[in-house]
Amino acid sequence: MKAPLVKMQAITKKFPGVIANQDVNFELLPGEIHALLGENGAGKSTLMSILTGLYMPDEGEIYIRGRKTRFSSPRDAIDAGIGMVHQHFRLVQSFSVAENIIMGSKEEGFIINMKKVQDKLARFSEEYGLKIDPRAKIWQLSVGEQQRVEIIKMLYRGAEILILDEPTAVLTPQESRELFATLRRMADQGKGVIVITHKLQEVLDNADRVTVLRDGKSVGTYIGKEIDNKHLTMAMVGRDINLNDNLPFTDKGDIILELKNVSALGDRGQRALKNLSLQVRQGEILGIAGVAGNGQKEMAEVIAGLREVAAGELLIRGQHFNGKNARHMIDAKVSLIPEDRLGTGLVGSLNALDNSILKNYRSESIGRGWFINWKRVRAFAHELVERFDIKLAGLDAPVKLLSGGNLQKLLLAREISGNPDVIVAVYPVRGLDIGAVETVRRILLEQRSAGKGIILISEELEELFTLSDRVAVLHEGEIMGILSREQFDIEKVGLMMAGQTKEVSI
Amino acid sequence: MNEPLVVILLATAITSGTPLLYAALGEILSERVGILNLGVEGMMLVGAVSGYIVTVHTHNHWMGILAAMAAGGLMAAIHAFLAVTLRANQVVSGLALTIFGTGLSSFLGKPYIGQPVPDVFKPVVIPGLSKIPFLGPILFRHDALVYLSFLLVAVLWVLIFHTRWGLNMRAVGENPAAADSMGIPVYLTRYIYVIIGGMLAGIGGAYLSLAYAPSWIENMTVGRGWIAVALVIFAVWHPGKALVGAYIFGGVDSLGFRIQALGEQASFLKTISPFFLQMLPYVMTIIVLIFITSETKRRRVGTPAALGLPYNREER
Amino acid sequence: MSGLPIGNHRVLVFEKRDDTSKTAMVLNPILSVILALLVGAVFLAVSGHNPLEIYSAMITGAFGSSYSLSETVVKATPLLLCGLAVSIAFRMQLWNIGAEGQFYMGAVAASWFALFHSTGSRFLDLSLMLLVAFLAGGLWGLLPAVPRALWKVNETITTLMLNYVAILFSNYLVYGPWKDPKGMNFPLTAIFPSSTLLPVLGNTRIHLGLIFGLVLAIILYIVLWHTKWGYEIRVIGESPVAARYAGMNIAKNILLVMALSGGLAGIAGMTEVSGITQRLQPNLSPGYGYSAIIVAWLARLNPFAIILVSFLFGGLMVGGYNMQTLGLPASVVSMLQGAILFFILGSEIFTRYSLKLKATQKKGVV
Amino acid sequence: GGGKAEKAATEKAATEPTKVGFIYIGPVGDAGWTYAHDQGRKYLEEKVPNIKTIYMESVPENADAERALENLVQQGCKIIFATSFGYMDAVQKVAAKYPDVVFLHCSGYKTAKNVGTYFGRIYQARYLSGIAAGKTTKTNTIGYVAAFPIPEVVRGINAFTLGVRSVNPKAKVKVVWTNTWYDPAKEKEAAKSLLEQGADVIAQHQDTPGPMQAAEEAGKFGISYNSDMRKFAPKAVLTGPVWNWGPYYEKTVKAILDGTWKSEQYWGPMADGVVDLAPYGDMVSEDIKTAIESKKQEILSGKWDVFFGPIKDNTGKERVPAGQDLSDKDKLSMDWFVEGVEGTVPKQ
Ligand SMILES: Nc1ncnc2c1ncn2[C@@H]1O[C@H](COP(=O)(O)OP(=O)(O)OP(=O)(O)O)[C@@H](O)[C@H]1O
Ligand SMILES: Nc1ncnc2c1ncn2[C@@H]1O[C@H](COP(=O)(O)OP(=O)(O)OP(=O)(O)O)[C@@H](O)[C@H]1O
Ligand SMILES: [Mg+2]
Ligand SMILES: [Mg+2]
Repeated sequence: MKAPLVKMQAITKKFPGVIANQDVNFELLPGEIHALLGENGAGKSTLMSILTGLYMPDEGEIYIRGRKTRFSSPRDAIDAGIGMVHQHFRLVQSFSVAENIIMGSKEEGFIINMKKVQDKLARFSEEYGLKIDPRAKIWQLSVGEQQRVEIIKMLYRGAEILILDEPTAVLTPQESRELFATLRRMADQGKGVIVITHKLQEVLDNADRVTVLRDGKSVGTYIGKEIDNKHLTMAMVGRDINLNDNLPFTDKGDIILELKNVSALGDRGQRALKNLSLQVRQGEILGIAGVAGNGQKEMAEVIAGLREVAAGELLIRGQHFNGKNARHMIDAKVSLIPEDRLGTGLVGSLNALDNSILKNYRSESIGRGWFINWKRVRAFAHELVERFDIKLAGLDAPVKLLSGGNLQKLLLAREISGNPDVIVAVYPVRGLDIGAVETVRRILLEQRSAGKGIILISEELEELFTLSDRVAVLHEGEIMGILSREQFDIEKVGLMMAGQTKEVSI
Repeated sequence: MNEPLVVILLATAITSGTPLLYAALGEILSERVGILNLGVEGMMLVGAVSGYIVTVHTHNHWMGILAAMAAGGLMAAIHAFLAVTLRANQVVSGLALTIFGTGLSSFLGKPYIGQPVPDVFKPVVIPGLSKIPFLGPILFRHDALVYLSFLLVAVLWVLIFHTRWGLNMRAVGENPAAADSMGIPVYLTRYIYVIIGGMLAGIGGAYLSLAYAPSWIENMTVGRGWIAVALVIFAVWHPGKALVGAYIFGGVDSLGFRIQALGEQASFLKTISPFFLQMLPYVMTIIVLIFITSETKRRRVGTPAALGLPYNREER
Repeated sequence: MSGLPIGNHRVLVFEKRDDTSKTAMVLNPILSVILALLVGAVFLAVSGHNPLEIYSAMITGAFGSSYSLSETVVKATPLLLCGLAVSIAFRMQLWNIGAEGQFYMGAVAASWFALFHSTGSRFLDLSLMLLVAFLAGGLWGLLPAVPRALWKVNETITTLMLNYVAILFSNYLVYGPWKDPKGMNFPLTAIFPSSTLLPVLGNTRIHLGLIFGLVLAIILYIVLWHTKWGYEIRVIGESPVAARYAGMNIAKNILLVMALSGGLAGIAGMTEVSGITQRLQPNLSPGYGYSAIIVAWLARLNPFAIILVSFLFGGLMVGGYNMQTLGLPASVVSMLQGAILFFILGSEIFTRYSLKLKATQKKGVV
Repeated sequence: GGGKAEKAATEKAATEPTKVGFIYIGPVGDAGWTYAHDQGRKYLEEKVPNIKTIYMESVPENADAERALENLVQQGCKIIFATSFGYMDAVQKVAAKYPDVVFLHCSGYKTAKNVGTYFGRIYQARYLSGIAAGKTTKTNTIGYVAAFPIPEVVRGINAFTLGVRSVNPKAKVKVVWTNTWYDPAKEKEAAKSLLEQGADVIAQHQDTPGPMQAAEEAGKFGISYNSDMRKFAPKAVLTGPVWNWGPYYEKTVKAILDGTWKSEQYWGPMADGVVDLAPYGDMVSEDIKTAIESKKQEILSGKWDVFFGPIKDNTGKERVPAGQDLSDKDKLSMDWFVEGVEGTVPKQ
């Protein structure tokens, strides 16, 4: 057996109030893709941050290529050949791709010749099959492209140990496949790859070995080929979860939401939506498939009154809603579950009480006239927490301390409590563990049964196919086609997402 | 003085703008790494008095400048310690630095009151260049510190936008977490530039006490530190634009006196109260700022994204 | 690196506490003031003064007698009003450092009313002065709010610049059109008619402005924590994106909050002319608008804490004068004030973090 | 504490020195107005036995002034000098509360039983300095850097101009307002603007040597103010009006201690030594010195004063008829310029 690249022994890391890692053991061999699994908050990111010198462990030892090592800063880890793509990208938005890649490095000399650097990077990225324009500014890039920048950053620094924290959460199936192909090539060159993910199928398809964490402790390490979905789920959450329920039948009601030839501008002034038309009925989930950055965000914002309709019509219950703002849409019982839970959907530094009334604070039920009745708010928030089984330290603690799954539950709970007629859910399960995913799916289906019209935006076709009555495919702001359940087909939709075929149906 | 009025005005704009320029450049460095330092006024004063005292003792104005830099740097180090290491509120820390610096400078200068400066910065007419029509008399009849400030603007421009250090510096001010994970020492970088920033503010102060109005008079900066802070935003954190801004400010300020002194030629202007003439630079700053803002919004450059925020690696 | 190296393989690091420590919150300011005073004492002793004598002068000067207490309250009143003013703007992340200018505009408006429009009825006069001062200060706050709301023009600078404009404008009036015709041409307006003067407490200088401040602190507290508008302000301040998502009108709130902030500072200006100077004059404010920023921050923008902090800060300033009478130059007084602030600020970290000794990971291979 | 101090004061009343307090508008290091007063305080302490002086500097003319005065009283001061105009109301209020403390207010006009005012006829010295300027100018243009348009400053400009024109009727005086007492750079800039307009002598009513330095750098001349500023601009400063408060402080404090003092509005002439001229610069010719000296004798004798008619204002209107003097009240509230001054007193 080859000597391990990385060996982490009995790592313990405490944060105020939580033990993020307790006696964790972890090992990475050269040439392997090693998956790291666990529920939200299990301590995966923490363990990897320790390996990259970001956090100092309270206890435990790290061996790199067999030698005991202590990192006092990320710089030491970089020097030891460790590179990490963080869950929350660490990119300077106002910098160009090239600037982000070379910052902190001494490769390019003191005076930086940007032209030269850009050419060099263009060649470099081509070599690795990760195409990117080195001149583009980060804020101009889609999430997928930003991730590519992160990966190039790591490779460019000559990393031998690659860590990717939930890299596929923001990628299309095709992109994910490409990514794993790239990672496999890296592994074949003798590098070690660690991938954190919540998608079990990916793990089963690609990982050589799997290490599972639960509540900060290591549960065990398994050989990828020898384990199955069920066992992994058991290891992670301690019970079996099956996500592939059959979609029950519901009666479809009237058309509740309709977009007629809607066009809208994006943040950069480009035409983000082009003549987009669709209809949603009561009791129906309309899935929206497409590669991120093809107008999903803009579409959701148009419906929520956060973006202007440049042309076309927005109809709710047959009534015109062009030119209405977010507040009108809230009053019209349209609810948006935004992509960005913390920041847009919830305010991290405010507590659960404050966050629970973000949408309905104006209503008389929260307090008469100008005033807020905190007693009622407390009762209301308490009820949400109970009903949706949200785990939190207390109603008065800032919600940024909540885990991802519980944040999403709180957000959903609040939105659903407003009894909306239309729900637009944008990537509602992104980054959630399998247990949380189950909860979110259940909630959405309950709402469907209750006769709501739901738009579900997702990048995961499997999920869309499981939950949607129909799926519309978006490409560059246009609808390439709308498919009904019997027409669902991964390959067909994949081609439509890539803009290759356009299908006019229903 | 047989130069046309425009030439004189532009030349004085440069001299009266120079202390502002130094201080603004210093603040640009500090803010570029994400540290807002509102103690400029205090650092300038301490720089002014230290430069003065050391010049009185050594009879060498360059020693004075070195002392001013050291003093300004030390003052800035207090702010850096509070803001970077102790993660204190930067606004309050800066205000406290101004209060402290005002007191310290008066205290240090007390025994020297009324002593003239034995060695002052005098204009050095640069032989060939000063003969260039129009530009010559505007640009090349100043003291060494003015020439040095020209150089400094160029150096900082190259440093900030075209070197590895500059890239690291900007990264620290924009996103310290990203910079940190790329191996850039965030704390060290912040300390370095906040302190260099203080040194430049020190020179700005010493320019007043050793070149512009050579003498030590308590509180002699009279608010110029605040103007310098304003200039930084005006200049969108760009050394070249800081130069333009500083000179505009210096120029408009002395323009008021010129209008008054013109006498009968400009009698209609003289009906304007001097109080209103003095509002001019402030009102102009606001107006220019409004124009600049729409410009920067278009190009997405502007405030360093992490300005004023303390950084802690293990916090989220 | 985030730690201070101590000996071999050991560093001192700040570790975040579970939640902010209440004891530390109370104890820290006290300890830090004591520390600052100790450092100051060394300095004083070295420069040939008796620290004990000087400190007792400061404390008695600020709190030692009913007179000095009353004067501390007098000083605290404008600090309180201006502190409330900036705190509400800061809450929404609007960096209004223009309270100084708004103070002056309020004073100017109140003076305009008192000098030229007094009705002779005290109640009517004072109410109307309060109104015009609020409006004038509010307008002055609104001025930078408009470009901020429309084009995101940085309000820190515009409010700062408007301070200079307001002071020059006030000086223009005092040196020009509003000069007291019977005042030998000196730059003072006439004394206000008695119906426009705020009632004072006994033979102190504590005036009704204090009550305004206290009442406004309560109102502000209620607005912030018990009204829907206050809720909006807090949400916008914490996350404008979330606020927009929740259907809040951010531009409108920027205008409203800046107007309110300016208005409160304007009231401070009104109480100063109507309660203390009884006329408009140059140098009306020794920088209340700027000190208020410190006050508001030390009080963490909490209206009730602002009451307490402005009282202590007022004491620091009033006591400072007393130190001068012992032959201490004004400069040393401001040095001490600066040092005390440094220590209070520096110690604040202990409310959020605790200091821990940790084994380091030494760089490289062991 | 205060209580202890009071008790101690009563016990040792006989031997304890009398405390004399001063409040200053600026820092004692301003090299100008406050500096001059502080020199007077030191002189006083030296000349009068068994007194102790204390001072407070940088006391703004706002709510703080009253407290500062009160503070001095509580420190046991029996005599208090308030050295800026803006303290007037505060002095009145505090004086009313403490009838056994004597207050002396500089440059104001309100008195009371225990409040006297004092000031010096600096305009006399300004007139004399005008003679030096008038005889020195070649361009017949003299610049005057002035702080604020208040009567004291206007009076100074007029006196100076009368002095200039008494020896050089063709000369005119250009005025630039800075709206600050105290900003060396700004004052210098103002002086430079005057030099550019052809002025070859710069006079100032400012507290810093900035204008003198401007004159020095331009190779021109200057008339300083407040104190001897030759060290800042040795080649430029001809002379300048200076304050010399010491003798007045000595005389007044002695009178109060003797019990002979009575409230008065004292406006000290040159003869009392309150105001004087700074020592002449090396370049000042004998001719100029004699011209000044002879006029000075006239002023000292009291037979003639600066504002004796005929005086016209700069619109040509006669303000003082021949053979008459301007009343003190009119001098103290002057808001017009004499003939020869270019410009107007900023309009209402
Ligand atoms: N910087 C920090 N400060 C305080 N607590 C932290 C910090 N980082 C992580 N934690 C806590 O430590 C625990 C582990 O967090 P971590 O981010 O490692 O989980 P994870 O397994 O990566 O979860 P996810 O799947 O949601 O990314 C959580 O309870 C989290 O709240
Ligand atoms: N004046 C400076 N301005 C900006 N960044 C600086 C400055 N000085 C040092 N740094 C940054 O600090 C880091 C270390 O600085 P330096 O270039 O001195 O490396 P070093 O300490 O010599 O490193 P090594 O140990 O690898 O040789 C670099 O990332 C550099 O970018
Ligand atoms: Mg994670
Ligand atoms: Mg090195």
